[in-house]
Amino acid sequence: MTQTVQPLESVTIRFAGDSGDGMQLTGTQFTNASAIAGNDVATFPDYPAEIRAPAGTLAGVSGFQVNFGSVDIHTPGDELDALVAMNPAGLKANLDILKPNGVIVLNTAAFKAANVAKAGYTEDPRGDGSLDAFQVVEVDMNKLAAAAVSDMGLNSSVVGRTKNMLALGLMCWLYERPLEPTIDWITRKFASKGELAEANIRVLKAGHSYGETAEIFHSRFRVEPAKLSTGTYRSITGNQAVALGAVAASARSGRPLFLGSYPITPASDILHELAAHKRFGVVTFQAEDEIAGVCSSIGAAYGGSLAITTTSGPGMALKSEALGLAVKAELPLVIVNVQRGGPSTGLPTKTEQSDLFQAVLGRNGDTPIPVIAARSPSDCFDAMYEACGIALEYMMPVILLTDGYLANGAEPWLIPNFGELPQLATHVWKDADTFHQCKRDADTLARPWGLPGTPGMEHRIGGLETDIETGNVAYGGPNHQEMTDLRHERVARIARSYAPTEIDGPGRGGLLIVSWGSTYGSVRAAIESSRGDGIDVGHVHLRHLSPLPRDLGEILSGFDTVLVPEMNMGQLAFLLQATYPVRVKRLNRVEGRPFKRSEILAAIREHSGEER
Amino acid sequence: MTQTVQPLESVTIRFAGDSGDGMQLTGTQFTNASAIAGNDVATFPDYPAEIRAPAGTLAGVSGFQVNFGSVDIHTPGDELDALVAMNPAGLKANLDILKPNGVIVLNTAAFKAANVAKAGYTEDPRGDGSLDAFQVVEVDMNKLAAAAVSDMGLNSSVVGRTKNMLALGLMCWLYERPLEPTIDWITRKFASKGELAEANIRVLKAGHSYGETAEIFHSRFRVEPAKLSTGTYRSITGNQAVALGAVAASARSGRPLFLGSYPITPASDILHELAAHKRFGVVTFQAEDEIAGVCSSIGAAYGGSLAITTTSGPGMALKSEALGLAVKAELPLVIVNVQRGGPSTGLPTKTEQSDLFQAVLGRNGDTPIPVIAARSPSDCFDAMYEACGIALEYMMPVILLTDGYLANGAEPWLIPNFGELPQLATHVWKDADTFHQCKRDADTLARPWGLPGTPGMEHRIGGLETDIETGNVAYGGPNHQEMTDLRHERVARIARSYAPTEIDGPGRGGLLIVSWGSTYGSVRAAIESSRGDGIDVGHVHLRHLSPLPRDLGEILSGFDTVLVPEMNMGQLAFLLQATYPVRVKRLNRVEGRPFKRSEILAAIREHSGEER
Amino acid sequence: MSGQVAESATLTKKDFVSDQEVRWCPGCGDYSILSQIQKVLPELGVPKERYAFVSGIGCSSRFPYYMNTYGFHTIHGRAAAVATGLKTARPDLSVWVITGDGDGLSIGGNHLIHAIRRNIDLKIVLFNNRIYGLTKGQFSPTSEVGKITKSTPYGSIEEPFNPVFLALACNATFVARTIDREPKHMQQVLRRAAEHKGVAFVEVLQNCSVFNDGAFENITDKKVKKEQQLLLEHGRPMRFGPGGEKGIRMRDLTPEVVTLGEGGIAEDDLLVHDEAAPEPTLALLLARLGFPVYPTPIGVLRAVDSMPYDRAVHEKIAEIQKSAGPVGDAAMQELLSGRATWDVE
Amino acid sequence: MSGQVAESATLTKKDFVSDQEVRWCPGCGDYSILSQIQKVLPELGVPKERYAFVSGIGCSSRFPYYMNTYGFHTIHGRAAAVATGLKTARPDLSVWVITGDGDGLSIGGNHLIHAIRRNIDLKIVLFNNRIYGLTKGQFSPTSEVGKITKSTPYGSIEEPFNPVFLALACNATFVARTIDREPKHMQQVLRRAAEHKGVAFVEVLQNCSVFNDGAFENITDKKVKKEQQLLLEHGRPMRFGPGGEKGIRMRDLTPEVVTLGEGGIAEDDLLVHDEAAPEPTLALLLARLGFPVYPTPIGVLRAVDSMPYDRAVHEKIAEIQKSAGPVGDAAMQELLSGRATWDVE
Ligand SMILES: Cc1ncc(C[n+]2csc(CCOP(=O)(O)OP(=O)(O)O)c2C)c(N)n1
Ligand SMILES: Cc1ncc(C[n+]2csc(CCOP(=O)(O)OP(=O)(O)O)c2C)c(N)n1
Ligand code: SF4
Ligand code: SF4
Ligand SMILES: [Mg+2]
Ligand SMILES: [Mg+2]
Repeated sequence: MTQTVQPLESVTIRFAGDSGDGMQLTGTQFTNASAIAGNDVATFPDYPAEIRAPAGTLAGVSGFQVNFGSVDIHTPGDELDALVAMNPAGLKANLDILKPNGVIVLNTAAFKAANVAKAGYTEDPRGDGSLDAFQVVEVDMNKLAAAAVSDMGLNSSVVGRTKNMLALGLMCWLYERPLEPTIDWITRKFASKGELAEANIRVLKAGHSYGETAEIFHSRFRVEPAKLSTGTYRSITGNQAVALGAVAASARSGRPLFLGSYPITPASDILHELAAHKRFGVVTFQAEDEIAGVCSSIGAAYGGSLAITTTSGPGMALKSEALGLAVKAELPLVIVNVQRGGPSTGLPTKTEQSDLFQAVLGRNGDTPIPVIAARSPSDCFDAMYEACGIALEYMMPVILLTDGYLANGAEPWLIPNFGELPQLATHVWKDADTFHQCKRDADTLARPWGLPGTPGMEHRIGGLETDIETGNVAYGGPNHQEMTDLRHERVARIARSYAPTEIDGPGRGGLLIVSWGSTYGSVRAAIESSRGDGIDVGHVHLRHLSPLPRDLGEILSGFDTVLVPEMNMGQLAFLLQATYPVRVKRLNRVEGRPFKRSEILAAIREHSGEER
Repeated sequence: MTQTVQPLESVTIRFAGDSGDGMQLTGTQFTNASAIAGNDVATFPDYPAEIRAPAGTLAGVSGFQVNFGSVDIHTPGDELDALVAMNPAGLKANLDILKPNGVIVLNTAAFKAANVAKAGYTEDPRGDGSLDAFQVVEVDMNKLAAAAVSDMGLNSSVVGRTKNMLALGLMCWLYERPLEPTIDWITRKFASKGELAEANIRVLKAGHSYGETAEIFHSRFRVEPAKLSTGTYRSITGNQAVALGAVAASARSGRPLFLGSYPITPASDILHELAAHKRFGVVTFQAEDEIAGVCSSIGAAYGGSLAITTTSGPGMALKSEALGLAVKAELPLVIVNVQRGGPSTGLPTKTEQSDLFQAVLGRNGDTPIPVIAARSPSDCFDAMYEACGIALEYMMPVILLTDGYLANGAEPWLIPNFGELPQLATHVWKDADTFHQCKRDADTLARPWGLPGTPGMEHRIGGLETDIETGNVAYGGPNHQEMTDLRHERVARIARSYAPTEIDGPGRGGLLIVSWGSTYGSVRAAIESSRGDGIDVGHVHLRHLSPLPRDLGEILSGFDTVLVPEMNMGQLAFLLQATYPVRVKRLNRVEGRPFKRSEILAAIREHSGEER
Repeated sequence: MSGQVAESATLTKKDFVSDQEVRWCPGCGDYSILSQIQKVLPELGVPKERYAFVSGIGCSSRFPYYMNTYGFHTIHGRAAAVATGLKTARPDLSVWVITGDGDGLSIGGNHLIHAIRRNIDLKIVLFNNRIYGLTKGQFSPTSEVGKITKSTPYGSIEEPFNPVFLALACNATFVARTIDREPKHMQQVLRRAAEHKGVAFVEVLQNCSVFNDGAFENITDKKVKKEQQLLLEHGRPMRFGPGGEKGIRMRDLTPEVVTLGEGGIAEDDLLVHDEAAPEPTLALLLARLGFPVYPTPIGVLRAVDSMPYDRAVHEKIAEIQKSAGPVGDAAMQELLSGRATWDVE
Repeated sequence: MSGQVAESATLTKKDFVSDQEVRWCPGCGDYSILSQIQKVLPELGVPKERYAFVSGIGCSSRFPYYMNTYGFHTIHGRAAAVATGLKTARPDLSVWVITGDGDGLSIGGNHLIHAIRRNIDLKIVLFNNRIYGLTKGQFSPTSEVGKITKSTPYGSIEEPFNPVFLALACNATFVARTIDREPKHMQQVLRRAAEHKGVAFVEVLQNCSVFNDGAFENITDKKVKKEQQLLLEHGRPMRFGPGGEKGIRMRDLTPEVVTLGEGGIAEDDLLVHDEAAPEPTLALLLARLGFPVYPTPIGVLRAVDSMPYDRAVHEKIAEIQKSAGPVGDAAMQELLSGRATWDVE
């Protein structure tokens, strides 16, 4: 039979099921297939804080959303074109974001009365009219999977665990995605378990064939490749990109990489990734806690490593005392905070941007630390590389902020040419005759990095205030003033090296949106929409949160209204007002997910009428 | 013989000697005698971070400065009228702040060549002309002390340790201070060592007699009692006042006091003081670290105590994660941060105000906590009492900021009538039938305090986000937004209860000084001086740093220039600019000591010409 | 636990089950521990409202939500510190600490050893699954050398802690070990822990079915358990094996596995368990026995009397209050006034 | 310490004295420790620049300033953690941790036990004066019950830690104790610690002349020391007393003080020290001996071989690098590219 093929610019789909249903993996494979098919993609993994919350309940729903298109994709999408619901809870949890007339693919095998009840339905939603506005496609995935492997003699729980491949195969058919990347991946993953590999591949193909043969869809959809810059791409998550950025910076600076870290969601994957890179001389140390994580890194930095530590909000709080030591002792160090919902343990698996205050101001004493933020999963590579560079060039700790959305989200990455990455200079001092710990670089005011083991350069450093000339412990008032001023000046000078701030859109005028971190995508998407509607607004996206760019004040003053959308209660807005004579409008949303394009669009509409 | 008596309005003297010379104790006794003589006083203990830095060196100098007067005394004084130098280092370290023609009383026994050299003098300063501008009084204190106890058969090191009493006796004579308070104190302190008591008293009296009989001074000085409000006074330090404020709040709220703390300079004395008050049911727990300090307090608060924790900057940093828990769990708790010089270990015995950022903004997540600050040693009582009241009334952690200067400094305190202290209400819930953990007080939005042990009110609290209606763990986005908004609103409401902000001086006009914390005294002193010079400026001193007073914005907008003097790099200035459409002038000094009146005066002169 | 015994005779397991859905993975050992604690508590004669469960963060630390008692799910590693404050302020409560091998021995190690050292009357139950469960499978301080986990793709190189051994070095007054799969034994041990006056440290070998399945199989599996578990009973010789035919004997300072009857070895030759020995020597020896050379001791390793910290605190206060007289407004006024005052008229 | 032996034959104590004035109180035991370390280091055959001293905060922790070596005075309690990073990154250095009973056992307890557990090749010298010196006299985790201090005006009620006992429970591969007043003994112990491959934990009984004067008088005073100190020597029977007339014998699991000659007791009956015993049983027993019933053991309690953590880390890396081939731009490019790439043309 032949079906029609409908061309689309972009599509958003979500896989949803139990925590044990393998939705993250299914979503990731679909993403990779889409990327390899040449689409631009953005993803939003969304899973509960429990490992396996009770099967069938709303609390246990794990979702993975992916937006792919032939156009630039900036967000994982506001609303779904299609929802794959592996069980009633997966359906119920996501129905509100499904577009009218959207596709629902549901696994009928999971719609037993007990499951329906567990999801909090009083009646089977398939019969109560609540799905009338959608195109519902019912598939007994368990049965189809079982049939595909019936001759293999597998036990039924193993077979049950392949049903996500059925869903994946079916969706790949519907959107014309290639199966090969997934087949390759299955083959690698189950290399030592040939039977499992075969079962999964068979079920995947069965899903695809089912789409092809059963007349369940009126048409297939085609999303043409996006017009990305030419080159070689891979799909990358923010956490992977941070890890690679660090290894690259180590290689380009000649300093061995040391990571001292304590596991915490959503940052742990950076540790996992780096632990695998021993080949590159990477030392990973899983510390007893976050304090030991940062302190071991401080020790390694003292010993000459490119030292980093990775964590999330609560862990960052624990590191604050030690960061003061790194500032005082003037040691290079990168602290990565993959932000999540707070306060306290908060929403450990949900995204938020609420650690900006902590990063910029959260320490005892006058203790400035530069803070930079990544804006997309692949940008985490550049941001990490830059953070390492600043740390080494200025001999100080640098904080890199990412967040749960960037960390787990994936997008296509134009793989950089390693040989073209800028060389990173260090202040390692070799010549004992000319060494003095207080002899500063005239430009950066960095002290020399005199590494233990170098003959003739023995010296002491520490957390007590020291004399600006001799480096000896000194309690004098005027010296403390000078040292405090120096610490501020050292950080302030970093801003001299920034490229001029880019303004997307008009350079002055009515409305300017200032964003930072992962809201980048949502803001870009909204601005593109609003331009389509004829409303042109300016957009500045800040990589550097501290020190702020020197030209930012002037830019801000060129607009009537400045709007700052943040996934927090207004932290950048507060910093901007404190720094510049500007009052800003805030758009704050803390719902554990990225902004929707529509939310920002609405704010643009509201505020672009505000010219005075 | 008779000497003239010269009346003076106020006098500043400093005792200076080795860390082992008992200067802190001598200064304290002189202060008490002055207070009892009816003067207003302000003190500035100033000692090194080492217990006993090498004898005779500048690093080892311990100083105690006291300003006493018949007029209101706001600061320990910019310059010295008299300096007691127990050794050459004590002389050298303080000569630059002695007024021209000021009095130097020095212990000749300590001016051996070796001591002179240790102090870094190349020549004995008594012979090199460097003291010509002063009135130098040379006294062999060791010899006089030995003579006074010659018949007691004491060993010479014991005798040597009484020489500070000689200096004290002499100064008491010079300024007509009573000896009785000191004699009482000696008697109490050496109650079980009668011989030591007698020796010290004899030497004290010998010092006094020496003044009387030897013709070493041209005149004595008289400082009449200050015109303080009538009532009963005592001398009190900031740390003592914090401790008493907590005990009083406990008694007035009916909640037992619990202190979980880890020793740290300059906060440890609060722990010491409270450990002695078991009679009042106070439980003090010296924890293994600051984290356990705050966490044990959180546990005690959960159990129904008025729980507090005390620390200084680095310890505060360590507590930041746990403070998030207290915010999320909505438990009453007071955190006292006795600020000291930073960053890192910094200047542990020196004062600073650089933990304001940390207090207001230094946590992961959107985690607002009210912050209040004390302005003088005795005001620490009121501030602590108020902090406890807010914690109990609003069911939340409250941060109280004091600093090293307030903590160790002393002043006369009009002892409050305990019975007149306001009663402190709590949200302890007794009735199980009407209990629900999410049932909030309509006014404060405080949740009920359901104490373990109460039948029928069993419930669970924690650090994960919870449902606004049920209190159960909840990861939903809209609920998180509501809870985040609620946490902000709860803190914001506190400002409704503030008394209208007081403006000293004109309510609008040219220059307004906004100060906070211990700079109060210096600013008051400077403003009084400037008024004497005919320059009238407004002054607002902030007790509440977060939330800021609701009427502050309007006040700020009424002045052409706002000047914020701080012992940090401009932290309040930053918060004000972030909050109000105002640009402020900064006066920042981080020299480990309170502002001098003259420094603020100079800034007033500079900025009061700035009207536009 | 302290506190008077109230009329709680009618309490049953059901009274201790909260209305919250339990959110552990299918097959997780935590279910059994929850169930045993819910069974034991009603038998202790303590009114339900006197129980407070304090936990840190981890799968195990979700425990308090499932108990219909007072409960506090705190932050990672700090349960012992929070509980210390609670129990010190409120000695009338029965305070239980629920923690994991990561929560209690990694980030929370310091609070744990100090709480034990101080002999605070806490009932500390450490769920040892030798893995970080909640963060999805990194090695923990009890993971064995060579362990391959997400953070040790090439195998861990760290010597693990032995929790009961460490607790003994902190002068723990009560130390025991039990197993998720042995409900009866666990109940006995928990009951003993609850009745002990002072800190009680209980290690529960717990299976994480998702990230470390079978970690204790070699001692808990039905087929081997008789060979591999040494059930400690106070005053009884140490025998084990399917028919009790094996035993532990000392050779100088080294314990030795022997077979009764072989080479003339009789029960009298065996080491006799003495949980109440004033010195922890025997308990320390036992703590170090384990797979593969020795059977793993299960039960109470040590139980000795000593004044609990929280009681000492309040006895001291009571004593001082008794001698100083009642605290009223006058005493408060005296406190505010201090020693030296003066009047301004 | 590891690292090659360079031409350091000419080093003397003077080379290790920094230009900084020593700022401890007169009579402080820290002076002696400084002096002994300065004496021992030149003898070890390690080039001066390879030494790094890492400390926390406390009087004791000022130590690095007085050493003319690389030094890092860090923050309170974190020396072991900082040193762990340093040594793991730089196994070629000889890294010494200087800490106090407050710094190392109170706030820093967790890092200490984890560093010991991991067998990181650090030389940890804990200055135990049983008090917080720098903060002017609060009780510490090693202060005795009943101790009156600024924070315990009514006497402490906390059972103290026994540092060597605790270290042994972390499977320390080298544990020793020495005394500030016994320079020769201290030198021997420090030399042994330095030569040990793996973590070396040394407790030094140190007098704080200002806040806890005489804390160890009952075992260190000249008049009693022969009675009160049990000098441990590997392979030698445990004898003590002015003429060596007393000894330690085991009675089942309990050590007993005996007098040689009395009741027919001969040297053969005495316990023989074996610092290298694979199991720490004897060391644990010794760790618990002390005043007033027993003499206090001084010397090396335990010294066994085990792979240091830092070496294992780098051997693993070297092995992987060897099999994976050289790391150049191509390998880096491969890393960046990952497994699945596609081209856009
Ligand atoms: C300060 C902080 N650091 C890290 C984490 C992340 N975290 C949560 S639970 C956990 C370890 C859990 O292991 P364990 O205590 O053994 O509990 P289990 O899940 O195995 O029961 C970690 C590292 C956190 N929540 N907070
Ligand atoms: C985070 C932090 N908490 C507390 C302190 C205060 N502090 C400094 S040293 C010290 C204890 C010192 O005791 P110990 O380690 O025994 O050293 P000693 O002075 O006795 O040699 C304390 C509590 C600090 N500097 N930093
Ligand atoms: S991850 Fe492991 S420990 Fe956690 S709930 Fe699942 S089975 Fe239990
Ligand atoms: S206070 Fe004690 S430990 Fe510190 S330097 Fe003085 S004597 Fe030594
Ligand atoms: Mg675990
Ligand atoms: Mg000490």
